[in-house]
Amino acid sequence: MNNADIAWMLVATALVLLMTPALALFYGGLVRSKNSLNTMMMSFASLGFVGVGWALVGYSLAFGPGNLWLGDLSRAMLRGVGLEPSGSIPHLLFAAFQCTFAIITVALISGAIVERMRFGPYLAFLTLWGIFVYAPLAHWVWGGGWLAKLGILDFAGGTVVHVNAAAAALVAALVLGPRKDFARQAILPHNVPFTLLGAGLLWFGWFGFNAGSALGANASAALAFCNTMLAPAATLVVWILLDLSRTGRATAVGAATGIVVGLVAVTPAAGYVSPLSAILLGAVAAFPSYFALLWRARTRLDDSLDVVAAHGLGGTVGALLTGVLAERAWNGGAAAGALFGEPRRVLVQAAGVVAAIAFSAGGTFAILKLVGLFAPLRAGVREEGLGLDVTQHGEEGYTRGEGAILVLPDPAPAGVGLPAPLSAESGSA
Amino acid sequence: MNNADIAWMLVATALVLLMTPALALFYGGLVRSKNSLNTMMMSFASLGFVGVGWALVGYSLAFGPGNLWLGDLSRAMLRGVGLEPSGSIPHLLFAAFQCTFAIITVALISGAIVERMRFGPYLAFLTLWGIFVYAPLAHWVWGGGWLAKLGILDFAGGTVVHVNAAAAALVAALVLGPRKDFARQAILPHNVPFTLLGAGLLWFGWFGFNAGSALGANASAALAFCNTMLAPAATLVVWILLDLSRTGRATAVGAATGIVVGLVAVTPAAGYVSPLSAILLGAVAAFPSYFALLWRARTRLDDSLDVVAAHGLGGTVGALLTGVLAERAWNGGAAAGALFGEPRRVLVQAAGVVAAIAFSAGGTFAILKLVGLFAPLRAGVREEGLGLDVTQHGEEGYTRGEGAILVLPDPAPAGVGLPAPLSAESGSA
Amino acid sequence: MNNADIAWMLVATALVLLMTPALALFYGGLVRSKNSLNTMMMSFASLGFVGVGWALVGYSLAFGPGNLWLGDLSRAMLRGVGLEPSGSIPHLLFAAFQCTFAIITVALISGAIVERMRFGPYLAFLTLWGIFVYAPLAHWVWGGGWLAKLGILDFAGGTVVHVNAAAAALVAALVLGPRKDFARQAILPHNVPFTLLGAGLLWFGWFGFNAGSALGANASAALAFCNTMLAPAATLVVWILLDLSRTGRATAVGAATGIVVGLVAVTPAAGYVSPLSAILLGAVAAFPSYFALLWRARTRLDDSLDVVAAHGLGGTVGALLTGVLAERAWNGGAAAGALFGEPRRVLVQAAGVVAAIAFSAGGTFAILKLVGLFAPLRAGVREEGLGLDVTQHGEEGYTRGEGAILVLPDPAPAGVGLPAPLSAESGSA
Amino acid sequence: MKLVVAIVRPEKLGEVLESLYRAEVRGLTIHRVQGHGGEMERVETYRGTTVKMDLSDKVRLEIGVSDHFVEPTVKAILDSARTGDVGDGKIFVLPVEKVYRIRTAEEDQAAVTPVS
Amino acid sequence: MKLVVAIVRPEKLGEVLESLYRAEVRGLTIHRVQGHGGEMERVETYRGTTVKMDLSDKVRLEIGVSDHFVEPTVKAILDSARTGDVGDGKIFVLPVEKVYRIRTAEEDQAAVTPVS
Amino acid sequence: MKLVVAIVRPEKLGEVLESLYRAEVRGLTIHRVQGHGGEMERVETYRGTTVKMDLSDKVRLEIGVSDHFVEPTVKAILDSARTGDVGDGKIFVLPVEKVYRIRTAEEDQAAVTPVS
Ligand SMILES: Nc1ncnc2c1ncn2[C@@H]1O[C@H](COP(=O)(O)OP(=O)(O)O)[C@@H](O)[C@H]1O
Ligand SMILES: Nc1ncnc2c1ncn2[C@@H]1O[C@H](COP(=O)(O)OP(=O)(O)O)[C@@H](O)[C@H]1O
Ligand SMILES: Nc1ncnc2c1ncn2[C@@H]1O[C@H](COP(=O)(O)OP(=O)(O)O)[C@@H](O)[C@H]1O
Repeated sequence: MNNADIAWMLVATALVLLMTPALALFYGGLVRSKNSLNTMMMSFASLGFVGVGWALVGYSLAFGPGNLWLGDLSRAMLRGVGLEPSGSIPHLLFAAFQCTFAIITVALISGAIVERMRFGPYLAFLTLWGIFVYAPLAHWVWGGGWLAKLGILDFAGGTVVHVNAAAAALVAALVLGPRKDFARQAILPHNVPFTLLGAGLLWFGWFGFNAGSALGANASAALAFCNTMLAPAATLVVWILLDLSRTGRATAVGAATGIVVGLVAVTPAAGYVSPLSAILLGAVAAFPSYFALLWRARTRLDDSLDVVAAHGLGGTVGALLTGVLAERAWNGGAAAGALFGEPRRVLVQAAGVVAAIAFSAGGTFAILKLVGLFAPLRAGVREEGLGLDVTQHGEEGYTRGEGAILVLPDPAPAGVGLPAPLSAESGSA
Repeated sequence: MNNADIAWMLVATALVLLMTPALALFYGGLVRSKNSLNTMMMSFASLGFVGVGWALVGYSLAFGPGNLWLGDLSRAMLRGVGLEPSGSIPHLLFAAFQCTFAIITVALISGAIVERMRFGPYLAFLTLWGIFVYAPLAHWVWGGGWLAKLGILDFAGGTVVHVNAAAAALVAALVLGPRKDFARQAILPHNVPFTLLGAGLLWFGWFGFNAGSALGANASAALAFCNTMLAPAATLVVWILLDLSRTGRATAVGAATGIVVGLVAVTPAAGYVSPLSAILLGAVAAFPSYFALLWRARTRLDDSLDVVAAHGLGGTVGALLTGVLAERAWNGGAAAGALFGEPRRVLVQAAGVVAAIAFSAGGTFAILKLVGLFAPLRAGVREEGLGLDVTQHGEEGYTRGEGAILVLPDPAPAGVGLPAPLSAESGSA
Repeated sequence: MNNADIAWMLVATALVLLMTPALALFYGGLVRSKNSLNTMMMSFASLGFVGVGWALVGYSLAFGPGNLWLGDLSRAMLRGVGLEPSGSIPHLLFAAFQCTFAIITVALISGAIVERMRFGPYLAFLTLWGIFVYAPLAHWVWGGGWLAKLGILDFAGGTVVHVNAAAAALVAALVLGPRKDFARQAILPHNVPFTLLGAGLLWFGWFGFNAGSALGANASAALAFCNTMLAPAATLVVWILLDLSRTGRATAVGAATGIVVGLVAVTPAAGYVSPLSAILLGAVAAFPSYFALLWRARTRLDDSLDVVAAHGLGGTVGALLTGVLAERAWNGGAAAGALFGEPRRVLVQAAGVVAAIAFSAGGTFAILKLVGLFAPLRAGVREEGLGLDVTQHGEEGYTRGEGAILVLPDPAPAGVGLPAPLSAESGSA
Repeated sequence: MKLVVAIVRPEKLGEVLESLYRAEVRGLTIHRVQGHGGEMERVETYRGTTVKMDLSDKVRLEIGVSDHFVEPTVKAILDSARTGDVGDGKIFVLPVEKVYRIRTAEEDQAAVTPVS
Repeated sequence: MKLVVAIVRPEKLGEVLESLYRAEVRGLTIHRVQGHGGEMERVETYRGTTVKMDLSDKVRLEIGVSDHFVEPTVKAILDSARTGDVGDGKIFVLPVEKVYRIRTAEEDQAAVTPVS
Repeated sequence: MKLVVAIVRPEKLGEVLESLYRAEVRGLTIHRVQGHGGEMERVETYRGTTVKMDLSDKVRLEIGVSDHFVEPTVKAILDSARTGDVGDGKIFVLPVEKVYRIRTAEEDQAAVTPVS
């Protein structure tokens, strides 16, 4: 084991874990204040349910030996996952690092279905999805599955995380249907500074995501790190210029979105392409997402926070361009893209994307339908009107306490009541 | 010295430092907006006063040679604390790491006494407490004191930090007495998204707290890290399920609380127990805190942000379960708990908790009474009504500037006035 | 190459990158809500435009061989900047680390000109400034330029970053002129909790800034780290005491400001002075900035968020005191200050500050005038009245959606419309 | 001159405004209020604290109109703000003694005629 | 029909509402306002900027009542909102010409009678 | 007794308050509102969603004055709130039947006389 690699992977894991609260903030700012808590809780819940699910089953399905399609249950309940080395770090740390990926992937989906899904069914959905959709796909690409054998390049999860989440998001948005106000009323972000801060924290966390995927503090991590800085910078520049050229005004929501798109796009490529290619990739990736966002709003598809446009398209562009721009000189001889002599790469990449979409869409549909058998997925119209914070969580994001009447509980039974203050300070004004 | 250990401990220290602003946010969101700044300042002040106090005196009292009860003053003003190794990292870095623990511990107490304590006396209290309560207790457990000799297991401060802070919180809440509106009016959190973000940042920082307590980038750190991820995840799951089963609605404030409770509970155990035990421990720890929170609100005890229920009970459960679940196979042979052959352990753990409570309660009471001799501790009723932001800090958290009349200062004396703008751009519209 | 140094520098770079969103929050909280997004975007834009500019040209001008005054273009477009070692880390990582410095420096300037500058011209200004002012000055001090030869001590950028940004801020404030409401109406911070959180995140990021400037996980980093903790703690204590002694009330905005001033002041000194000196330096640095802030408000200088008082004075005090307090025993024999035998040091430090001010002021003036030839720099009076969020970005920070009328786009052309929801769940209440 | 004061549901505001524009009402002022009426209370829980929220969010519109305009204005609101559930709100018509348009210091009638 | 408009201290709102319910007032609308009267100003400081805040937070209640209900309503407020210190607020009683209940389009009297 | 209700631009509030103080008006209540009148709409864009914002921020002042005080009060507002651009706002003068000062339960006239 290598101490330095451990040091870096500890940090990287913490950084990826932070991405989920950051996503909660990013998404939370984009919805109406009456749904702010529900939206944030959709991400926070993943920290619990997917985290525990990963330890109990998910890790084994993804990284247990198994076959080309699925890991086995030999690692269930973290059996045999201890402090012995896996590569140059403790096996357990590797499992923890991968756990944070599962958590954030599931949380990403929620962006498509905010402001309308009942929370109980959502919990069931996210737990099942983390185990039955995320884990198998992770196995295909990173756990020695068939896509790995095909030679897919996915440095940090363009396909496993982003394309996967986006396909699920699309299906979930279709299954749930649009919000009642969608395309009828203006639905505006209630706190754009939250969204900007969320984007900033996501970027910060993403360094752990991409550079941590090198699994050590080595040159590959340095390359992935640097690309994770440059690609979104380029996307941001292009996004702002597109905004300016289209309307003359550079939006802050757009800037936050551009950063995320650039981060998504560089995810599969981070450790495979040169820094200059990363800039190019980031710049190119702005276009499809930018115009897809505009186009989506004209359709009946209520992918509310545009998971498909940002993560689906960003992830696809990233995956394909990885197959174009990968350079052996930069990735330690691992692989070359179409531009550098291996045109076949792009096809493998495309196959990966298509497979991920198909599997994820199917699995998502099945899980939603299954959960829907037991309880309605959608909040009622009136609940949607009141907001999901009150109806699902019994709380409001921001209260001033006006007109709130304290429901006095029965006083604690005699004997257990606490003594009156010991002091005479009170009310000394 | 080991470079990699230095790298990790630099990061861990920064992470723990971040916990104090995160706590400020967590607490700040839970109070009424008229007290938001005061509440946040109660944590931020600790960064200054306890930080400096630690360098000047606290570190020496805690980690100076001394006797079983207290360190001596040989390290006061950081004398002899330089770049020479302490373990595998520079001594100074060790002192800095420990400093961040002192800071956050004191800040934790403030949750019990928000919205009513005058700020000047609070500053005196926190400075004294950091030196005369925190430092000795740290010495007992980590500085070679009597609890260390007894063999107490406290990986990252369940007793030193959390039980200690909670005991102080209880006493401070009793000494100060309840807020004037307590149990009379509904006192609601003004910004729950802040609280959620605070919980997210606390979790992030807590990786430094627990895994940093391994004092190096080694297998123990990896174990502590992983447990710090799994235990709160389990607590969160249980908390949400408890909420759902009790009221049908999973609260966001509850989720944030559950995360913190899980983090607290795993703190003493982090490097001693297996990951599966950590999940168990996290799940179990949810129950006492959950019901204590409900029960406390029915009493006259205005431990306003429930420091006792979250940190006191969480810390106690964690400390005891460490004595039950510790496994030599996981902690490098350091210690085994009751379940793994050393039933005596639990008694030592219990002794540690009791000692910490007694000492902390006594010390806190003495310091508050002492400070109270010089100035009233409590804001007046009218100040409480107006809010402590205006009355203690002369500011409001959120202003729109309506009806604010600029008090024009006397213009700066002739000669020092700055030249008018150099430009003719102004007002070019 | 040293793995551990790579691990630390990966983290340090991420930390410094986070400072820019943190600054956005810090600044964003201090302005009126109608300008909150514009203010934040002034920082976020730097992440894109300065980041890309650095990769394409800036890095080469700063760290390319060149002469005493400027680097050459041999490293433009990161030519020759690869994974080969530079010191003990990959060259590319070094370039990335330095990139984050350029980004934050430019963002700092924006504090002086918030709430009135048109966004297009601002983008031009910041891009040019990053290349033509920041890069040369970085070359002088860190790239082997004339100030380096003179023996200037600037551990992490007191002169290159803070004095430089402050001089530019002063000129920009003068060129743009005061806001229309300045000194006429009360202009109050709209969200002080954001500012406090921003200060907390800045402190966190600053550990990367200062301790990262050791370029490795070594004793020098540990010293810089510790000083970055203690100096601002001391400044914070003094600031609060000054507030209390002047008005009896310790302000939260003051606390946030004090933290930043302490961080700025310790920046040039971090790896050169003893921890006790750092405390002293932090305490001393509070005074000039504290009183300058008070004084500035009485003048006609609308350096809106007091970049000069905080970063200019803080940076100057830090630079000079570095020349006084540097100790060979602590900095590995690198240099001694006036107090420790080398009185000449202070003069070199002063020369550095003066040179930085002169160059930065001149360059800033030239760039602003140049940009002003192509487009007016200032928003019109009416735009200023409405707020720059609406007029420059077409958005508001916080909306409730009242009276917002959806502009329905032409429906997407037939055939591309998406199918209606697949489900019958909708509206099941 | 009258002042029409209406309390409506926030989710209906869009429709009410549209309906008012169609009725050629060109000037009005609104703000968020909270109302208590026959609506059900909501229960919220924050840790151990349970509260009944017996105020619901509403929007208050204030519209100065000349006398013969009162009827169509009221009608426009009645038509657009109704859901039929308890909580739809109220309209009050208040007498006004004088109106001024600040921009021109015009009085009465003239003050509420659209600019055009 | 009258409209009772009251400006009260926010910290007294709870008691006022209770007192009104006891007086059988079932419908009302409130919102946050800021008032200036004889209260002391607060001084605030933000860096070098010192400001006098001469507006204090208040809550405004608006209650439509039938004529014979005016007295008990006013009394309920007077009784519950008083602290005796400057700044307790004012009550204005305005004439109302017409009231409509939006849900049913009922007019006047009927419009403010509780549902039940 | 009258109630003077004025809608003004937020950026003019400072001047209006000053002007009122100079006119010896000592008591008033204000709050933020949003108004629609002849002002230009603002267009905002959030990702693919484009909206017209046709409400602008305004401040509403409510001032209870005795009859002979109405004129100077209105004048003070008219003088200070005008910019001459569309959107300056309106003033409504409403009749009031009764006023109470809560602190003392004084009625009418006495209720709006400054404390001094
Ligand atoms: N007497 C009243 N005075 C002022 N506002 C009222 C009055 N009665 C009702 N309202 C307002 O109208 C809203 C709906 O009234 P409510 O009586 O619940 O419904 P409905 O009119 O459908 O019976 C309340 O929330 C409140 O804002
Ligand atoms: N003439 C007035 N018109 C409207 N509101 C008023 C008037 N006078 C006072 N108020 C409101 O009543 C509140 C308290 O009034 P004030 O005169 O300070 O106290 P008191 O009524 O106890 O003398 C003020 O803050 C303001 O909101
Ligand atoms: N009829 C009205 N009733 C209530 N408020 C009105 C009315 N007309 C205008 N207002 C308010 O006055 C503001 C300015 O009115 P507007 O007609 O745009 O300007 P002007 O008075 O300069 O022509 C509006 O934003 C609105 O708040």
